[in-house]
Amino acid sequence: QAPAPGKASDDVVKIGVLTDMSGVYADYGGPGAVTAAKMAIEDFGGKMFGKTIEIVSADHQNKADVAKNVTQQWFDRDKVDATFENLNSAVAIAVQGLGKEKNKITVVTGAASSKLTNEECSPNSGIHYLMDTIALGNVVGKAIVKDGGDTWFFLTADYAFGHSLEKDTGDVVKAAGGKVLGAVRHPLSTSDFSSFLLQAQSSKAKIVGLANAGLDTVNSIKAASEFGITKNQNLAALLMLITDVHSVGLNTAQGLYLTEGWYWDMNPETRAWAKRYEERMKKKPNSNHAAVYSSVMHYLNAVKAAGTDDTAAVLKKMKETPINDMFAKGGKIREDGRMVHDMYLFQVKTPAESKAPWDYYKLKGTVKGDDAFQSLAMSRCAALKK
Amino acid sequence: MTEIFGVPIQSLMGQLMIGLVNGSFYAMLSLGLAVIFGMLNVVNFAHGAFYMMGAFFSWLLLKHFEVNYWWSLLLAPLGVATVGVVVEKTMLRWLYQLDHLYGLLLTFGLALIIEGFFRDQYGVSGQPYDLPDIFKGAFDLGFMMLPKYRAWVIVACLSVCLATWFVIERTRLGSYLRAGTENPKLVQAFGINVPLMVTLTYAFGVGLAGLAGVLAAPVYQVNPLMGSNIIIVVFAVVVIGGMGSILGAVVTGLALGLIEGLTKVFYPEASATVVFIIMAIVLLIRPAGLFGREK
Amino acid sequence: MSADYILETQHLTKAFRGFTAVDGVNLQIVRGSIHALIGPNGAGKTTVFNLLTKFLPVTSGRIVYNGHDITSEAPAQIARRGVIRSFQISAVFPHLTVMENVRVALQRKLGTSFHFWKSDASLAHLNDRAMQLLGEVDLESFADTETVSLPYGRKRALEIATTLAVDPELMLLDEPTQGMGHEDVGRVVELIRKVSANRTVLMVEHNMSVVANLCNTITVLARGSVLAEGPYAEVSKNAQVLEAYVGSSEMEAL
Amino acid sequence: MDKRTKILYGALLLVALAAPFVGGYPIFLMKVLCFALFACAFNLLIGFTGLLSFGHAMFFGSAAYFCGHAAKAWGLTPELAVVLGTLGAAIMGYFVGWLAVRRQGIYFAMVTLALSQMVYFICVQAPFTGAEDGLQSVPRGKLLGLISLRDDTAMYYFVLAVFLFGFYVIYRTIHSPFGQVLKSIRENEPRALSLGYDVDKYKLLAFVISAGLAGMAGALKALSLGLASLTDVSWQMSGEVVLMTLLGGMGTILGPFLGAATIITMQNYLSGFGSWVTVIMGITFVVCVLAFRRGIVGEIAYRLKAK
Amino acid sequence: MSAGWNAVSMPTPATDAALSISNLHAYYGESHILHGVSLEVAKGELITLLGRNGAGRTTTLKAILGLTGKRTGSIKINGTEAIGLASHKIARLGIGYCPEERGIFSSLSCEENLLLLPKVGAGLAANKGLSVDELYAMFPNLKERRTSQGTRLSGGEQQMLAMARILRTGADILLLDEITEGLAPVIVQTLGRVIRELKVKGFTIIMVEQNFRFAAPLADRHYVMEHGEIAAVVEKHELAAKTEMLHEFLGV
Ligand SMILES: Nc1ncnc2c1ncn2[C@@H]1O[C@H](COP(=O)(O)OP(=O)(O)OP(=O)(O)O)[C@@H](O)[C@H]1O
Ligand SMILES: Nc1ncnc2c1ncn2[C@@H]1O[C@H](COP(=O)(O)OP(=O)(O)OP(=O)(O)O)[C@@H](O)[C@H]1O
Ligand SMILES: [Mg+2]
Ligand SMILES: [Mg+2]
Repeated sequence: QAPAPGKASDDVVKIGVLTDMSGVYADYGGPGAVTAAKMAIEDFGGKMFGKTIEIVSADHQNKADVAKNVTQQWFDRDKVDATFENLNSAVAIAVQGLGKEKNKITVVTGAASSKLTNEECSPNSGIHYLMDTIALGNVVGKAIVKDGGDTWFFLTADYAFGHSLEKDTGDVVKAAGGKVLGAVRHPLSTSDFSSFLLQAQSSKAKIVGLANAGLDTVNSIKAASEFGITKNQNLAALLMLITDVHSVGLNTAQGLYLTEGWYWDMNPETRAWAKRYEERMKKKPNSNHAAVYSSVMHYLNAVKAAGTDDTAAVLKKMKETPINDMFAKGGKIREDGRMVHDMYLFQVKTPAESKAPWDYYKLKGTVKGDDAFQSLAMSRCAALKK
Repeated sequence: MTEIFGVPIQSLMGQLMIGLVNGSFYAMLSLGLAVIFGMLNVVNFAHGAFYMMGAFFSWLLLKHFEVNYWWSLLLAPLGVATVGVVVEKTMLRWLYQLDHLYGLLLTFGLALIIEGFFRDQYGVSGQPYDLPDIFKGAFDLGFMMLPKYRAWVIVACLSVCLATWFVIERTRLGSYLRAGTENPKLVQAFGINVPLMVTLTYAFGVGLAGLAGVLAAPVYQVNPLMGSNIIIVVFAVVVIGGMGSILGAVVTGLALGLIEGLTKVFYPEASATVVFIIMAIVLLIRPAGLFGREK
Repeated sequence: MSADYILETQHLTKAFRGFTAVDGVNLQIVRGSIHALIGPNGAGKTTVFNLLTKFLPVTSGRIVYNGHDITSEAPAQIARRGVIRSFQISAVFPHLTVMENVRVALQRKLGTSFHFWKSDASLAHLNDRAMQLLGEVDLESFADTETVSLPYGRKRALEIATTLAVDPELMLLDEPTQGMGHEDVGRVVELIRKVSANRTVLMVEHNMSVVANLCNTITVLARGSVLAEGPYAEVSKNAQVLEAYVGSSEMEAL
Repeated sequence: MDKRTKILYGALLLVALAAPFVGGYPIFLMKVLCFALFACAFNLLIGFTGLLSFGHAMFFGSAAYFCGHAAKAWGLTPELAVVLGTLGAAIMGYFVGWLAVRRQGIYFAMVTLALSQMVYFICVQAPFTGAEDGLQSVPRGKLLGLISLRDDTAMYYFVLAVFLFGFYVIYRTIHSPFGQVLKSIRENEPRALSLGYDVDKYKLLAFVISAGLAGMAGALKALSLGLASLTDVSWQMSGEVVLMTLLGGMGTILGPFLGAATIITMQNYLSGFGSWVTVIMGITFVVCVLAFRRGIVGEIAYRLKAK
Repeated sequence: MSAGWNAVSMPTPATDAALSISNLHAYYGESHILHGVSLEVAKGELITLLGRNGAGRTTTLKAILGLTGKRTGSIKINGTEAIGLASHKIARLGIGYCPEERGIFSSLSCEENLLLLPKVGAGLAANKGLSVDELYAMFPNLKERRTSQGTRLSGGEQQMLAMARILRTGADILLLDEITEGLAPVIVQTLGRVIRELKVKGFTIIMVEQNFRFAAPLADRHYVMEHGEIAAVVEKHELAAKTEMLHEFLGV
């Protein structure tokens, strides 16, 4: 029984923002993500079909089972129509899986696992909005090799995520004519990277690729600077966030290459939005916050256009409509749920170059969305093959 | 170039040197644990949290009061020790009559509180603490660059450990401590102010952890999780060495740092587990630990 | 003639880091006898007990029990062979009731001690036997008391009852009367006499009147080696013993 | 069991049976049951054997992975997957216990903690655990190949049945000849040894039973939430089960159940508080240890007795 | 029974008392062990506490030092009220304690055990505590085993050590609990001699003894305890007359 046009299934449009409020990624998502979502609702006008748009948020503590529990209650009892953010890949996969089962829209921004549009894909309910590991490798790999960094050594976190990041990037490097000299695998959450870096150093590779994330990346960068590795070699962080750069400090991070989907200081539009955000949060937004804003706005527009909050109808609208806002230009949501948009290669400024707080990056290159993300033909998404 | 199993001997030396640095931290932390365990019969689960607190105090001192590294080296451990005094006087004190397990449980709770508090205040992504200027740069040892700061860490840790060992095994205060360890009530009945001694011992033990934290701040990230990451490894070190002896704690700590360093070269995949594997082997052949005394 | 001996040690030796506490001791315990091990403090008596029950590993020498070499067996194994010891310092299960203390010991013989799927009601039929044992040491009225709250002497009595419960072939008693009042001592002596009827007892004791009263054979240890051996009448006149142990010739006085 | 206890157990059973119909949210109820079983299994060690295992998450979590993998990759029916998880954990328990019973008291706690951390690292690297992403979308499958458990209420009754079985095993063990020996070992180990009990073997068996049941809880959890993740093997999880047991009352039969229910509820309501959840858990720990060592059930029992 | 106590102790002037206890109650947790014990010991006196097992003799000594649980009443040591003091402060009023279970420290060598105790109390003018050499002369066994770990000494050696170490501290009130327990006769004789010497030197001694034959010739006065109370007081000169009664109390 399709709901009458112009009316939400249960009278209200209600969205959920599930994020890490207190853990490792709290700066990346956290309260900032909730604020971004609220900004989107306000900018939209706050009402849909005459009723106030509602928003709920929760902390998943980076635990997939907490995330699943909360989302399940949202869907089952609290009549939430769509969830956003869903940072951290375990959480993202769990939530997307649940969305598939319950037929509710789930939009992932913060997590980078490419499984979301491959093995674990859910073309009829899930959207992966920001970057994924394949794009990260693609951008860094291609751009750096082009820039002359043609010999690589990887410092890889020893678990599935690290392995795939290493492999994907390695393939890109080789395809671009570069060489991979070797790799060393370090355990997850290592506090001391010096001995791995010594191995990287003796490889004499021009680029040391950091196929790890979070604290591991931060600690490797610190150790690299301490051991003087950055004098002769360049570091390329495959997944590094602006908050990580902030905590390492420019002194240590300067010269580092990294990929991002968005940066606050790219154009007047981004700066304007960042300013509004900063007024509320007293901090600069990062790419994830911008993506949450953009995705919520896109969702609301689609509901309005579809005249219903019915999942299939809304999703269809979301995929039909291109995304043109401060976050992305000409972005489009593909059949497999992948939101394709341009990606950027940045280099971290030296302390001298940085004029203001959070003035950290210089743009080194832009990679078109279709080149950055995995092509649909390569996708391992089983549901698409049918 | 000479090689051992395909690894140039020089880079091997470098790795050993680094292993020694990690070993120094293990040594200092397990020493503090051993001292506290000795006197209070408490396995101080919060040890990692105090280590983290030491690092944070030095960072806070720098940030808010522009206190430099050297003063931090003194003030931060004192601050941590003060917290230790409060903890001992208000909480641990009530547990001595009970099974040792309660001490472990209480300090586990404390560790959660401290970690949660710092997480809430300062986030999880970590804060940078710059090297003091005189330690910038490295010694060129020919086969490797040994960062000056790392060399200092080794020297500082070893001196502190030796001093502690001397005080406990060779001085009168030490024999009070050892006797108090066994039968505090009786020692008190002989006229020694045991409650004060216990408080100070705890303060000293966690102060050591705090000092390790300050030493670690420039090397690692100042991070609320840094304590819980290291403490379990230190527990394994303690099981391997046995808590029976001070010297044992130090030697085992250093040795395991070295072994871990070697593993990182030859089989890095296992470097997170090697300490635990060694622990299992030691349990098989010497259940009391390498330096432990069987009761 | 080892057949007469329930337990024999050959050159039993225990060295602690350079200090030899037990030095080549040859003991021969006649089946059915009450054998006393006496000697000055530090002679190594408790250590011998610890060696016999394998609470300490033997440095060298052999222990032969009922013709089997048990030198390398584990403590529980030796206990199951029927060698049960008491401790110099009382050893009870403080938070079990007095009755349960005895029953735990009785229970072993049932062979169901690993049966976690059985109800403990299956142990109820042991209660009578347990009461009987408690009766022998005058503890019936305490059967349901938690053991911690017993006075010391009672705890020692309970310990003997528990030891009896496993029906040992050879009982090793380490100073069973230590810390007891006089009337208790008399009772314990009678008890030991009674239970020794069909078993062998090896005991360490400082109370000479107890030894004189009970024991068939006495071995005197001094500095880890056997100084003298024989019946009370003989040993008590041995000049060496008098000098090492009693310090004067008035043994009767103490 | 006296009459009052019987009535109490009966009433509890009725509540459990009726819960989904009187507004209980089945997912939440299942979670409570899983953790209650976990805590009861843990309590068998600490409360009745005096062994504090600070690494019980390794059994809980590994079994969750075993069961999840069996159900997902091999398509095993739920009951078989749970059996497999339980057995897997029990076998692990055998090896871990074999090492750990060599040390006593506080060392035992540290050894188990360290070994569980090793298991954690292995789970991070092992191919079938999905590392950080976890083992996701575990299917609940059909009970005995017939009855679909997709429906939450159906699943709830399956969980309840398994829980009751596990609880019965624990109850039986405590009140068995074996349980008596365990208590005596807790009280005075050398004496038990001198009476001919091979104490290490008894401890080991207790450890294996406890590990197996913890595994059963983990397996159930993997099925009912459809997910096994690193959280389940982490040391924080080991700490949580200790807290549940401590709060409910160590060495009491119903305590761990109540403790688990309390903590899970608390976590549910406090999830908005961010890092303060950790702080509040920590404070609960401290308060329990300092002022409330008997735990909820222990305290009630004590008050009743005192009257 | 307190009438008996009054009768004998009133003549002793209170100021001269090294130790004066009145109406002492002591508890272990919830159990009430001492029910109003009163006794008085003049400087230089040696008294014994006799009684059956569990009569509360050890508890009396522990209560003096504050080693029991809760306690009430009054304990005056050399005129200072000690009931509210922490144990280490009580010890510093000049008390040496030789516990029933000896309390030798296993992590300390024999000699470290001997040297462990701090000097306490003002001490008698004549008594600065015995020197280590004097002590070794008194107990040659200890000298022989001086480097071995405390609890690796035999029971008897430990007893000697426990006795020896309090003589070093300068304490002038000694609380001795069953020091002959488990000792070979030859050592018991040595101890008897030592105690006699100490008495001559002016020490105040309170002895708990099971071994009445050992205690009888040494003591000035015997207190018989029963169920946590003083049941009778027997002066040295009354011994012969009251043997009957003692036997009844002690079950000899
Ligand atoms: N720590 C304790 N907790 C509870 N009760 C105790 C404790 N220590 C002793 N008691 C009890 O106090 C009473 C007096 O004991 P105490 O040790 O003073 O006796 P005693 O006269 O010295 O006898 P003994 O010959 O056994 O040494 C006994 O009933 C004993 O059971
Ligand atoms: N674990 C040990 N390590 C080193 N020496 C020990 C150990 N146990 C006992 N000894 C030493 O062995 C000797 C014999 O001790 P043991 O306890 O057997 O004496 P004992 O004959 O039982 O004396 P007592 O009658 O005083 O109890 C003593 O000198 C003691 O110091
Ligand atoms: Mg002995
Ligand atoms: Mg006594």
